[in-house]
Amino acid sequence: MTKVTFREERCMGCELCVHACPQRIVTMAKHINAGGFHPATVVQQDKCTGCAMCALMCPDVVIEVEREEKQ
Amino acid sequence: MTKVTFREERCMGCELCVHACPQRIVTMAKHINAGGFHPATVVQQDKCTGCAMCALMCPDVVIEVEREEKQ
Amino acid sequence: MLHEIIIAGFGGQGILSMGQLLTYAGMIENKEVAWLPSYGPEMRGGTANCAVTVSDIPISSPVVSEPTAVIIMNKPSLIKFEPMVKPDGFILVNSSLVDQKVKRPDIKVYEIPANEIAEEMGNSRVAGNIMLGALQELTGVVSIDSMEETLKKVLPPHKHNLIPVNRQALEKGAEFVRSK
Amino acid sequence: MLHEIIIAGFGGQGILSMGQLLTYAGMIENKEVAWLPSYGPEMRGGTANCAVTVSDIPISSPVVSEPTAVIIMNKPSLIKFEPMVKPDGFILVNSSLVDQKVKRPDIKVYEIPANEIAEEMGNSRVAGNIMLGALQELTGVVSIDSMEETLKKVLPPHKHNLIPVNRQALEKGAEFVRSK
Amino acid sequence: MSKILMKGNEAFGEAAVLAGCKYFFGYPITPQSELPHYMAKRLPEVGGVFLQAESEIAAINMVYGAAGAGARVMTSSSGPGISLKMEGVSYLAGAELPAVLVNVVRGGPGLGNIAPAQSDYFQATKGGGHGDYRLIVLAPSSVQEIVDLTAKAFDLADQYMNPVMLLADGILGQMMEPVELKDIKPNIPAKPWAVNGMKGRAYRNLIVSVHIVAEDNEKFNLTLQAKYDKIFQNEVLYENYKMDDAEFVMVAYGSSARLAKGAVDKAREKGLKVGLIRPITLWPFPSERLAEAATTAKAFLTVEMSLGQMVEDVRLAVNGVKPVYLYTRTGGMVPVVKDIVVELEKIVQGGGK
Amino acid sequence: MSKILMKGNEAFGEAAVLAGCKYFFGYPITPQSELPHYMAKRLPEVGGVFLQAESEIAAINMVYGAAGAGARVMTSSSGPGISLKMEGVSYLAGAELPAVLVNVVRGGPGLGNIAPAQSDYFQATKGGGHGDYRLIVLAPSSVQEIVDLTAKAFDLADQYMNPVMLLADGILGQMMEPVELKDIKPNIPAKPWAVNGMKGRAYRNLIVSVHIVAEDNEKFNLTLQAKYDKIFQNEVLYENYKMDDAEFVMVAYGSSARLAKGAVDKAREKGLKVGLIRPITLWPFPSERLAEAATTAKAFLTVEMSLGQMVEDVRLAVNGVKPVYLYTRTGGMVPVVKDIVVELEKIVQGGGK
Amino acid sequence: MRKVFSKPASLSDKPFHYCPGCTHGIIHRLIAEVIDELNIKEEVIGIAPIGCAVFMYDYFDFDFLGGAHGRAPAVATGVKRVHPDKMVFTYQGDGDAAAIGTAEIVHAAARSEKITSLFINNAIYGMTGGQMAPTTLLGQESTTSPEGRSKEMAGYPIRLTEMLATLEGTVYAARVSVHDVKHIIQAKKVIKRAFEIQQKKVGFALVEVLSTCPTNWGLTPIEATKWLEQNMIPYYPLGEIKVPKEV
Amino acid sequence: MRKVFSKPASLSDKPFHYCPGCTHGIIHRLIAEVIDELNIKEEVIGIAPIGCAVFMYDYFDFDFLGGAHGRAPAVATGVKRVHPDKMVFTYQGDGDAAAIGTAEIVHAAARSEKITSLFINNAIYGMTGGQMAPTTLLGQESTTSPEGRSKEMAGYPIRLTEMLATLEGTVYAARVSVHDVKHIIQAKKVIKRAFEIQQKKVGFALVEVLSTCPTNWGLTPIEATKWLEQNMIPYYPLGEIKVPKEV
Ligand SMILES: Cc1ncc(C[n+]2csc(CCOP(=O)(O)OP(=O)(O)O)c2C)c(N)n1
Ligand SMILES: Cc1ncc(C[n+]2csc(CCOP(=O)(O)OP(=O)(O)O)c2C)c(N)n1
Ligand code: SF4
Ligand code: SF4
Ligand code: SF4
Ligand code: SF4
Ligand code: SF4
Ligand code: SF4
Ligand SMILES: [Mg+2]
Ligand SMILES: [Mg+2]
Repeated sequence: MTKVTFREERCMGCELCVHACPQRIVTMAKHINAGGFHPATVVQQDKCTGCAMCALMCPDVVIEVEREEKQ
Repeated sequence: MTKVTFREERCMGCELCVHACPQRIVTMAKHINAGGFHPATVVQQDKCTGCAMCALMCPDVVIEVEREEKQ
Repeated sequence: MLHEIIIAGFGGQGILSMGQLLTYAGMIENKEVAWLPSYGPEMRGGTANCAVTVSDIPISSPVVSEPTAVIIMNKPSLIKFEPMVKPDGFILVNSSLVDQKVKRPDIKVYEIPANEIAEEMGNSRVAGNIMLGALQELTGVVSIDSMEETLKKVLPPHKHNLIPVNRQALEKGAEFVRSK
Repeated sequence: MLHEIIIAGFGGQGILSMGQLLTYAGMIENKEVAWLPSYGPEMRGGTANCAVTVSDIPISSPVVSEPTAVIIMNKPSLIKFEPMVKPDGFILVNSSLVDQKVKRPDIKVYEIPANEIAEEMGNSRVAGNIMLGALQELTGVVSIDSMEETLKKVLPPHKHNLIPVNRQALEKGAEFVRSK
Repeated sequence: MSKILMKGNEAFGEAAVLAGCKYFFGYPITPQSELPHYMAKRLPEVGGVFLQAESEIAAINMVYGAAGAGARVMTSSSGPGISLKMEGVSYLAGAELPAVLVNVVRGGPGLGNIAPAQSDYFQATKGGGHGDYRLIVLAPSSVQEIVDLTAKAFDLADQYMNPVMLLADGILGQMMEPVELKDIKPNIPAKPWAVNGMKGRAYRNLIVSVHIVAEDNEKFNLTLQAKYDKIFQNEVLYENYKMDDAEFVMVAYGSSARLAKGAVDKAREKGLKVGLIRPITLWPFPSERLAEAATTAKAFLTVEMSLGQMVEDVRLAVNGVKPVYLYTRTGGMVPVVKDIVVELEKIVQGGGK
Repeated sequence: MSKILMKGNEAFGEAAVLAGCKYFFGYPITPQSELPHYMAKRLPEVGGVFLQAESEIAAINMVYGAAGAGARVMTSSSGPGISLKMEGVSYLAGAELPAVLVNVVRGGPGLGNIAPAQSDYFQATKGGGHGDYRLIVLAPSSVQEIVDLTAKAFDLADQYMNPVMLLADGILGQMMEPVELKDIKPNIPAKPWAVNGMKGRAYRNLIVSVHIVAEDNEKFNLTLQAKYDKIFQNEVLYENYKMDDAEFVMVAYGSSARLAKGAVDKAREKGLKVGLIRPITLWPFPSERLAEAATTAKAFLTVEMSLGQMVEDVRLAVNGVKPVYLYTRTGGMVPVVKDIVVELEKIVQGGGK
Repeated sequence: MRKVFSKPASLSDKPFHYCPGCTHGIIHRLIAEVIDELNIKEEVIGIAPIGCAVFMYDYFDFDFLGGAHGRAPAVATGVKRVHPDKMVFTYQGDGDAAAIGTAEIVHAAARSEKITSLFINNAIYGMTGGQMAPTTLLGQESTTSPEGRSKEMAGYPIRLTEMLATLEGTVYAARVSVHDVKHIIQAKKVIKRAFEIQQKKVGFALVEVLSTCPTNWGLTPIEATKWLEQNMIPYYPLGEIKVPKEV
Repeated sequence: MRKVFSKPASLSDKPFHYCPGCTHGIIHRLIAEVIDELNIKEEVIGIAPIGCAVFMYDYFDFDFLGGAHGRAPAVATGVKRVHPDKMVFTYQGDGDAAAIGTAEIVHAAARSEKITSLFINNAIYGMTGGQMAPTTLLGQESTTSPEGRSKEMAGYPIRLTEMLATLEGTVYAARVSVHDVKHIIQAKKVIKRAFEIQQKKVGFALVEVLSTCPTNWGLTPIEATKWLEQNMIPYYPLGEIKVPKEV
């Protein structure tokens, strides 16, 4: 299981994560955040592989990625 | 015939011409010029080949070299 | 009359051009005018605002500390400028973008859903002109004709086709506040 | 007493050290002293001079414009400093190096063939000390003992062997002018 | 000629071009960058050269070269960038080269900020560089005056063979106002002293600022002094605003003079007999005008966007004859008309500081 | 402790070392180069670092770094080199960092020459850099005072978190006099604000000079002003020389003060009641002392090695109460005692300029 | 759940003020990660530039010093000479390092100051409004080269890293990019190496990072990463240019 | 009698003020000879440095401009941009060009200013009293490296010409020496070439000339020429480092 979390209020809507995600599951939300941007978000969490490509690309450290600890 | 002339009053006695002359005919005079230096001079003009090595080396443009015009 | 107007919003909303349009139109009407942008660190990705002064007599200060009217294009600007408006002055809020209400009872408040009106018109870019149209209707600072004249002068020829829709937007804005 | 002394000559003649020797000796005698070199463009390959002030009371100006005594070690210095000497002051000329005569009638002139005396002593380097010895004899600015004392303090130990010849030179200089 | 709407920074540029300035060397810094931007576009149109230097130091030395080569040339900067030019400015003054420098002052010291300020007054008028030299310092207070004084700056520079500084601030640089580009015409004298190769000249030209012999340098400095005296006699500029019956005299220049004018009007509405003397040349400073005013005025109030710099020149001019008060905002803050009026009221009632 | 004979430039260095200065960053320039030479030899002996920078600009910024890192640090220069440091000086003042700068003034402007001068007074005291800031400026007039004031400079710098300038000139830098290196002891306060890595600290340290919001920058400038006021109240230094019954007061500092003293003595021999006030701190300037003297004196004569700079501060202090005359030599020339006396006689007889 | 990726500890929690998609932020994060991994947060002293990153000290939680435009290498020298055992790094834009600060970075390199120098090349002056930088490419438009940079007028873009690599004092010189994830990973390795070299006191270590400026390039963030790849990398080739033998 | 050697016409008759045996004088003469041979005396504008050659304008009989220490390339840029058809050259010492003026010469090169730049490397600051220059050799004593230059404290001597040759704008870069007649003859050829390149408007042409400073090296003039040969040339190899294709 993996979890990718976006600190939405920090997102500047640059879309770099959208292009970085190999699963193509990051999209831009319709709504606008406090900064006036459409924030990035992942809807299909289940398709996420936890590769963290999105997070590595994000210039604003918006994204956190977690993965189930393997024994 | 060649002629090598030293503008004695400009000579700073550095001796670079002495070492540059392949004929070893440049020497330092005993007397002191207005600047307080022993000026360079050539005594055996006849041995001078007019090669101008002394003049090329002189930092103070003291030396003029002339040679008989060949036809 | 001395009009001291502040236009404020996000960078990228064309705030500075709105101010320039007003200023130029004032000049065409042979009024004394001055335009002063904020150029501080808030520029980058943040807020932008400019002060426009239109007057019948020489302008002493281009710095507007007590505006006679403000146009508000985002929420941070409302927070910043509401307290500064001169008692009895105008505050025009683009309610498409600002959900907060004006609190001061001593100023004249107009909420104008400029983006919605613009989209109705089929051109989301003219929200600013709708606000300007409303302002001119309320304050008479400059005429719509002068603003159209300005566009003719400052737009390059290949953009002159945009003038009619811009004029229409000015009129829509005027209409909207007239109908209130 | 206020001694304002200028020592002047070519760079490389040890002019500045001569002045320092005098100054240091004055300090040893608990007098007020100051030493000021010329440091202008004339330094390079050209002339050098320094001003030494030795006084019983605090020194107002280290700049000497009217010397009570000058030591002249080359011709350009004679030309430059002869006019400045205080009436009744001393001018000590190293006549081994300067052929020109002093013209002023109102100052005390001493021609000292310092290089020749030095070479007689077998050490051409002490010409400066011969001049200093003469100066002290004439003006009493500092004692020869203090100058010797100074050399002991400022010379590094491995050069202390030079002190006797230096002292001798001071005495020779003194002798020379005494014998005049 | 009809009016056009121009930003102050651009007005500097356009006026310079009209005055025959074909060379601009600069380095970007807020709040003056629109000036180099403008020149980058404009100069190639008139066959001139805009060159972005690697630093303000390089820029001022390029100016030195171009001025020495006989051209009308300009540079501009602000705050830290102006400080970096100080060595070069001293060299320009020392070599007696004509050049025009624009300082769009921002808040200091150090990095400070980019807001409008007047805290470089001392640096401009007393000499931020080394040695006894003076810049001619002109302080416009509107975009129109930016145009007029820029043209004048080039003429003064050539006439007196002296660098001229145009001292503005963030407000003046950034604001737009209508301007008339009257008939500014390049009025460039012959420059037989310029280094441009000896061809056609019987003598060679040499431009340096060194006088290694102290006597020579003193002589040179005294000729500079004589030139400065002449400038002081001939070139003082100021504006009187409602001074005819003024009992209280404000002194302010540039942007703060506009606010001071507003305050004069407001104060007059309240019945206070207030006027304004606005120095247009900061150096030469209108000391005589102030001394004269001191004979009739009751008190002076200097308004500045600094901790108080010009006030020293005001005090020197008034010379103890009447009290001189000071009202300032600094660090990028701008005085507010009504606060000035409050200060005026205090002074009228015998307070002030 | 017994006296030793020292050159002024070296005395700066030795006193700095004794005061605990372990870092020196500089760039050669006449007439101060003996100071870096001395430091190049001396600092390694005490485990310090002498580094010749690639320029005066690099040097002042190295000073900025070392001061920020918590060290006692010095730099020195003259003329053009000091001008190049002006941006950095404004940054030091803006970041409130303690550092000591030596300016051994030479003749200007431009390249000028290397002879002694006092024509950087304005630059030092009014601010050659941008923004509202002040240096503490100390003006020794003997080699002994170079020693004493250098030690004091480091203490003042640390106490007030402000750069301090020692303003000398070619004479003072080049001359030798006996000095006592009294018991100067490093008296270095703790510097919990220094950047030296967070280890052992719960907070991180930050040193900058930026206050991008104008309100903040104004607040900062006002705290600077408050600090400057405090310095003005507490740190003014001057010497009275034969002032008890003086009717004519000379004002002079540094080398020219020595000549002025000579002139006082000569004038007294002629029966003129002349005294000297010698400012030791040029900023803060001893304005109060002068104002006080103005109540009893008949006239003032400022003696300077410049076209006349300090005279403005004298006039500001005297505030029109008594005439202030000026006698100057400039461009590297040094006033002559008897000429000063002639000037004094003129003033006594009602002349002077 | 194990954090695969989260904010490094050396970063403060303050949001960056950079424009959307500006890669200054990525570089900041990489620095923080390296400092965390080397466990040197308590030893490190950062020198902030003047440029868009002027406020970078707000984003890090360790000691910082901000000096004048271009002078960071001199400031760092002052700090490092006082604290030779601490870790000092500079972070400079291309205007800061390759224009106004040319002399300072050249001489810090020549002296082989034992600091880590990060050089952020975005081929433009970001902060002041998109003027030409010494690294602006030929033909590239900017507010001071409105018709595109011409070599006749403004000369050639400077390859600062190659130039500095010719100096003996430069012991490590490399160029990386952060326009995509692969290069970001590579960039971090190189930055880490540059810090490790400082730990070993070998000498001056320089890393040039190619970075985007969507705002002044007039491109979207995505377009900007492509523009960097297609235009900058060919002129500014990536890789380690100089590696010390000892490391 | 035909003159085999006499004072070139572009030299004035004023005696040099240099120390005995200082090779600044030789370089001056070579410049004058080249200017005479190219017949450009009426076109040429010299930019004097600050350094021992500060008064060089006294020795030449054509237009001269003297600016601030290190800034000659910027001053030359100002002149050349105003008079693109005139011949502009700079003459800078190693302190002037390689220390305080680093940024200016780097950027004049990067911009490929069409000037001729002479760089006189005597491994010392002559004028101000023998301080360490950026080009002072390791171990070499100077008034600011009294124990000899140590690489730990002061880093490595800069090979400015090699560094500048990495820039595309530098079209010609060469190093010559004037310590003996053979090299003097060679030096003149190279200097001439650097002027010819300017005539052809190719770009920035740089000639480094190794020169002696007997005074501050503490050697006799003869010893100084030997010291140069034995110590400087190994570290600063002679030759043409970069030659434009077109020439
Ligand atoms: C002395 C000085 N000159 C100019 C400036 C204005 N200035 C601030 S940042 C900058 C250039 C920034 O460009 P760069 O270094 O490339 O950084 P970027 O913003 O692109 O990251 C300039 C010119 C200044 N602050 N100080
Ligand atoms: C801004 C400035 N800093 C310092 C100086 C002092 N200065 C004059 S020449 C010089 C160095 C000269 O060395 P170099 O360039 O190598 O020339 P050289 O005398 O060896 O021929 C220095 C530091 C100055 N004139 N201006
Ligand atoms: S962690 Fe990988 S798969 Fe998951 S959203 Fe991010 S980029 Fe896509
Ligand atoms: S990369 Fe970061 S800032 Fe950009 S859209 Fe994605 S989450 Fe937002
Ligand atoms: S010309 Fe040749 S042979 Fe004659 S003196 Fe000179 S070097 Fe000797
Ligand atoms: S080289 Fe010239 S200056 Fe030197 S000794 Fe010979 S003639 Fe004299
Ligand atoms: S201007 Fe450019 S470099 Fe600066 S923050 Fe914006 S995108 Fe980044
Ligand atoms: S100091 Fe050195 S470089 Fe200068 S003139 Fe003398 S020998 Fe030549
Ligand atoms: Mg950049
Ligand atoms: Mg040299």
